[in-house]
Amino acid sequence: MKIIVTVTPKKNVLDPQGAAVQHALESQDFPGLKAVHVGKIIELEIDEQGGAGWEERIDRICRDLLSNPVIEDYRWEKAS
Amino acid sequence: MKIIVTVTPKKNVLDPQGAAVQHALESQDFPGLKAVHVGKIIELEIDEQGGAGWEERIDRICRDLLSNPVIEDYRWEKAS
Amino acid sequence: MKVGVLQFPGSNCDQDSLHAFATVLGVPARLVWHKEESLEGLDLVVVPGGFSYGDYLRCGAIARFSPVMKALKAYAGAGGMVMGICNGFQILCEAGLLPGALIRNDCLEFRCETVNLTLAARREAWQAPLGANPLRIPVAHGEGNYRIDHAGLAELEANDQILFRYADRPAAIERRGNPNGSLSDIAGICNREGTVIGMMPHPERAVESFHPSRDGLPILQTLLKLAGHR
Amino acid sequence: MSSSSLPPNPDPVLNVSITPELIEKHGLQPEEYDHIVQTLGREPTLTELGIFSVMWSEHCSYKNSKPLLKTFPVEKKDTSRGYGRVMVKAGEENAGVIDIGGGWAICFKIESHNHPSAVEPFEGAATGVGGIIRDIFTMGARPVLLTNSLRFGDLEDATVKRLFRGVVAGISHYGNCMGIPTVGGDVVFDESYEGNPLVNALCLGILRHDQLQKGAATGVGNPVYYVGAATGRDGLGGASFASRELTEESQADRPAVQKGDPFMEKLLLEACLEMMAIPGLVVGIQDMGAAGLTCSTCETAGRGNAGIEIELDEVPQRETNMNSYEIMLSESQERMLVIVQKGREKEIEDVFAKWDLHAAKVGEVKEGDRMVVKQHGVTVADLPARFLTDEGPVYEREAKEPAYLAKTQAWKPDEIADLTKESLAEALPGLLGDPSIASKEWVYRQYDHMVGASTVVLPGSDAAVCRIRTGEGDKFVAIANDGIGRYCYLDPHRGGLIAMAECLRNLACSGAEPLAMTDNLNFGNPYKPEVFYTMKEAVKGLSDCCAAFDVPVVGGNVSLYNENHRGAIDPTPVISVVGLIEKEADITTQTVSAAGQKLLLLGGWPDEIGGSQYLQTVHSVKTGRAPEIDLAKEKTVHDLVRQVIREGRVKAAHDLSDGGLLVAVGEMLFAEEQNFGATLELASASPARWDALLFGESQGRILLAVDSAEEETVIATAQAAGVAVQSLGKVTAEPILSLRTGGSLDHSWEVKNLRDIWSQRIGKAMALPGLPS
Ligand SMILES: Nc1ncnc2c1ncn2[C@@H]1O[C@H](COP(=O)(O)OP(=O)(O)O)[C@@H](O)[C@H]1O
Ligand SMILES: [Mg+2]
Repeated sequence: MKIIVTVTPKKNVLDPQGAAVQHALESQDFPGLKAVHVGKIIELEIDEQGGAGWEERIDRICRDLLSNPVIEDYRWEKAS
Repeated sequence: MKIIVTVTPKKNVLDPQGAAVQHALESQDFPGLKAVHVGKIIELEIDEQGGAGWEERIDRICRDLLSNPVIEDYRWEKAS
Repeated sequence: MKVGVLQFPGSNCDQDSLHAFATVLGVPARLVWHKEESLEGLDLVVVPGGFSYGDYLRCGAIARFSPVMKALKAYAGAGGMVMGICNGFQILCEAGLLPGALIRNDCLEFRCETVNLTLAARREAWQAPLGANPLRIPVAHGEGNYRIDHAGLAELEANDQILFRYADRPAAIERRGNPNGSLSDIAGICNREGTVIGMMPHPERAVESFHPSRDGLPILQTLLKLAGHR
Repeated sequence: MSSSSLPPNPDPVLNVSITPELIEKHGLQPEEYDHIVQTLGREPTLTELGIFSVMWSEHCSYKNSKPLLKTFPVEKKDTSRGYGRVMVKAGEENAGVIDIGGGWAICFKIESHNHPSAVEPFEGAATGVGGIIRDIFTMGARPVLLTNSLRFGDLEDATVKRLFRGVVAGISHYGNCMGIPTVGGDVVFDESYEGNPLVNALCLGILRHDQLQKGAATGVGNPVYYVGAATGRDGLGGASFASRELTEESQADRPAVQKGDPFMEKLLLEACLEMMAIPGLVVGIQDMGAAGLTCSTCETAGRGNAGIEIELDEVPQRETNMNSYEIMLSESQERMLVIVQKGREKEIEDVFAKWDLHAAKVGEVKEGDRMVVKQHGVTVADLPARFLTDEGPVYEREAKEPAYLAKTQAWKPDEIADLTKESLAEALPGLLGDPSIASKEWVYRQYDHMVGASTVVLPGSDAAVCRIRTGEGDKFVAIANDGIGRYCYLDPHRGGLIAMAECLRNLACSGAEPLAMTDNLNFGNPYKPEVFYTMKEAVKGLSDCCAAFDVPVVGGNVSLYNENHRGAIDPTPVISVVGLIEKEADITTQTVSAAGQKLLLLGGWPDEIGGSQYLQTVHSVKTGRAPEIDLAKEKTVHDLVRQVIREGRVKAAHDLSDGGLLVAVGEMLFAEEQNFGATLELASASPARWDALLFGESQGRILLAVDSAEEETVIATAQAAGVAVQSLGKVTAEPILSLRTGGSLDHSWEVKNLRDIWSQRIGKAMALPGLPS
């Protein structure tokens, strides 16, 4: 099973990378851009039999390790 | 409209970030992990009216700016 | 008095910190391997700079789970003195021993230069030895941009927890004082009690005759003094 | 010799017969192949052909440069100061080692990663740094500093900016993460490097004499270990790739770049040093650089005069189903081969377990002289090791003087007008703002140049100086990098002489006594006689200068086929000399420190304009003859400068190089936190041409700043040594640089303006839209 965790900067936290990409796109004549955010994606390949409570375990590692709740939000999904 | 671009290391390219996360998860007793890959995600918010050829334009910036085709793959989708 | 300098895989300022305490200041000091589980007998624990675990996920994120970190939490919880420098500051934030987080420098580049710092806290232990002068201390980091929410910042200010701020450079040089875009020019903070400290600049690189300054000495000496008063 | 053919390879793909196309694809000449068949007594297998292709590539065999390299002096004659003896000579091991006295030694080497950086600047430059670091710690040394020499095309070009940004970020990433300070280097921008940047990285390490390690496999039965990162299909054929011209088609080779992992290398470094500190455990150690497993196995066997046998199934692998060809040629980074004492396997395994690294026993040292490689128990390669390492082809290529030289050397200064008040006013800021002269702070502020807390002179002065802690007092090493392609293009022999002389001059200015040199020869395709001519002449220049100064060459690297659509790059030997400063008090930098200090010019008034940066920047011509150089005079000036420094009379010293006198004076006024001014009295010079005086690059000139009380003594000392000395004027607190020429050229510049141009030129060009700089 493949889990895709997405970690993005929180709305009110400065996102220098997003700003840089936005400027770069604008200077390359990419019109209509309203905002850019840069985050991380972590793909986990795990053995099929996740066992009971595996969803909470994913949540826990997202909170504890994969994201920093002070500055980041996360979401995850099972890949198709 | 929101476009989500995902950039991941090419299949055969070393992924030290993925390896580090995998190692950390394993040492935290997260069993059944087969592989971990870490990539980047870039969320673009653009004005609804993309205009003709906007899909090619997205492809172009993915190739030229957002990813490094030598070592990375990219994919993009319209967010729901 | 005994100083311990933590050593994670990828730490690279561990030897410099050890040298500053053991050789320059002549205080007994030793390295503490990240797999050690006790910090007993230490009066001051330094979490040094470097790239723990390559900083591959987020700076300090993985180091936080090292066995020694459990011991560090207990140690800090009991009022022990802890100093995190650069990557060490990042680790302390990740571990929740200090509030806030450090993100990419706003210029998106690594910055190594000597900055001017002012002592921002009114804390007496620091005021007396450091005074008002700007201190010249080297920085070297890619992610030193301190971030915290409004309430958190207000709390830091209310409790006099902002220890150091980046100050302006001399007019002759066209260079901004704040090297990373840090919120409110914050360069270093402490917990309420003043026992856990984190700073991005490297005081251990400003202790010898040929260093850019010797302004790191009073900082390290103040730490030792605070550790002694425990 | 066994002439029976090998069993079929476990991977059927590899069981093809060797065709002329395959031979050509592997970069081998038909005669070379015939020689292989004759020696083996049979056709090689495809795996073996791959092994030959990398071992006999330019990169590993130096087949087109060996005869030239043989001309370098490799030993220091005068070691009467108690240091400087060459303990490991160039070519003997992975890097040369020099005694610095007190039982300590240094070990350093430079290496290029030009072609990988052209393809993928970040990873190319990063792995270049990683590779040279391994070369140093494989000798038992702890790496303590890095430098780099970079050459790019025109900074206004978007591709050049992308390459420049990527290369600097890659170097910064790797060095910073390793915790080794990058303390110096040089950067030159010139159209000739367009599309073919030069990225040369240097590492220096320190060791006690008893810590020296050798890369030899000895002791039959001793186990052979593979340590570090797992092997993947990285950079397959990279070593042979580096030896071919960078053509359009190599764009398609793109996935062939390797990616580095500095965190892994940091662990590998610490684990290796810990292992090597265990007495008697390590018999031999060799890093896996270009051609990884291939090169390390046959070189250790070759040096040890022994055989070696490995089983590829034991090699840690990152990818599945790798065949013997892929494993043997992989360029995965952060790996080493270690031969340890039989029976002490547990000791090495424990060290690597502590650092969470692989330590896999992959084979052992054998009787005889064969390098035998097995996979799944089947022999896939069986070759005489020394045949691979020592008996590769060597060619003396044809040399022919390039036709353009007759024209450029015939150039006369009267083709351009001398300075007017207006052109002078513009010329100085123009030169200070030329990216090749402008401050490189944008580069070095991205490098952690202070980690280690031992950098005494930071980047930005003539030479970097680092403290070495020996436990019994400190020692100070100074290092500088130089190499002006422009001079070598205009006069390759003088260009070689000047590269070396300028580097030595930089060391003299810092107060250092030179110890030894390492060089990286960056040239075009050696099969072009004109290219080979420039290489031959430049090497002769380097070699002559080394001999004159008794500075041996202890190692280096050759990078050929540096070409772009217009042809070869400017011939660019990049050299670096390391020196020693005995006392901290003698360490000298290039910036003045107080108003009232006097400026003295040693070596006489500059009077040549040919080949100068001035001609290139202001008149847009790269022509004329490179300046003359007199080695004896040069040496007298260096010795004098060191003498007055040791006598404590010098506040600052700076050599005249790119941009000449006014640029050098300007740079001396840009102090760390303050701008000084100066008043220069030049009326007495009454030169034939003012441009030659103010911007010419005559060699052997050094500027000193001294307290006014010392001025007379220093002048007298210079005169006694037979060195021409001119009193130029004095340093002022008011930041204005004024020129008094006794005529119409009098002019003043605001130093703050000059400094802003100089310090911001590169940063402005490289600024990212919308981001603070
Ligand atoms: N690539 C680089 N990396 C680090 N430092 C550099 C680099 N390029 C230049 N520098 C530093 O900038 C200063 C000026 O360089 P350069 O103009 O080449 O000096 P010089 O003319 O004296 O040889 C030196 O201190 C040098 O070490
Ligand atoms: Mg110089």
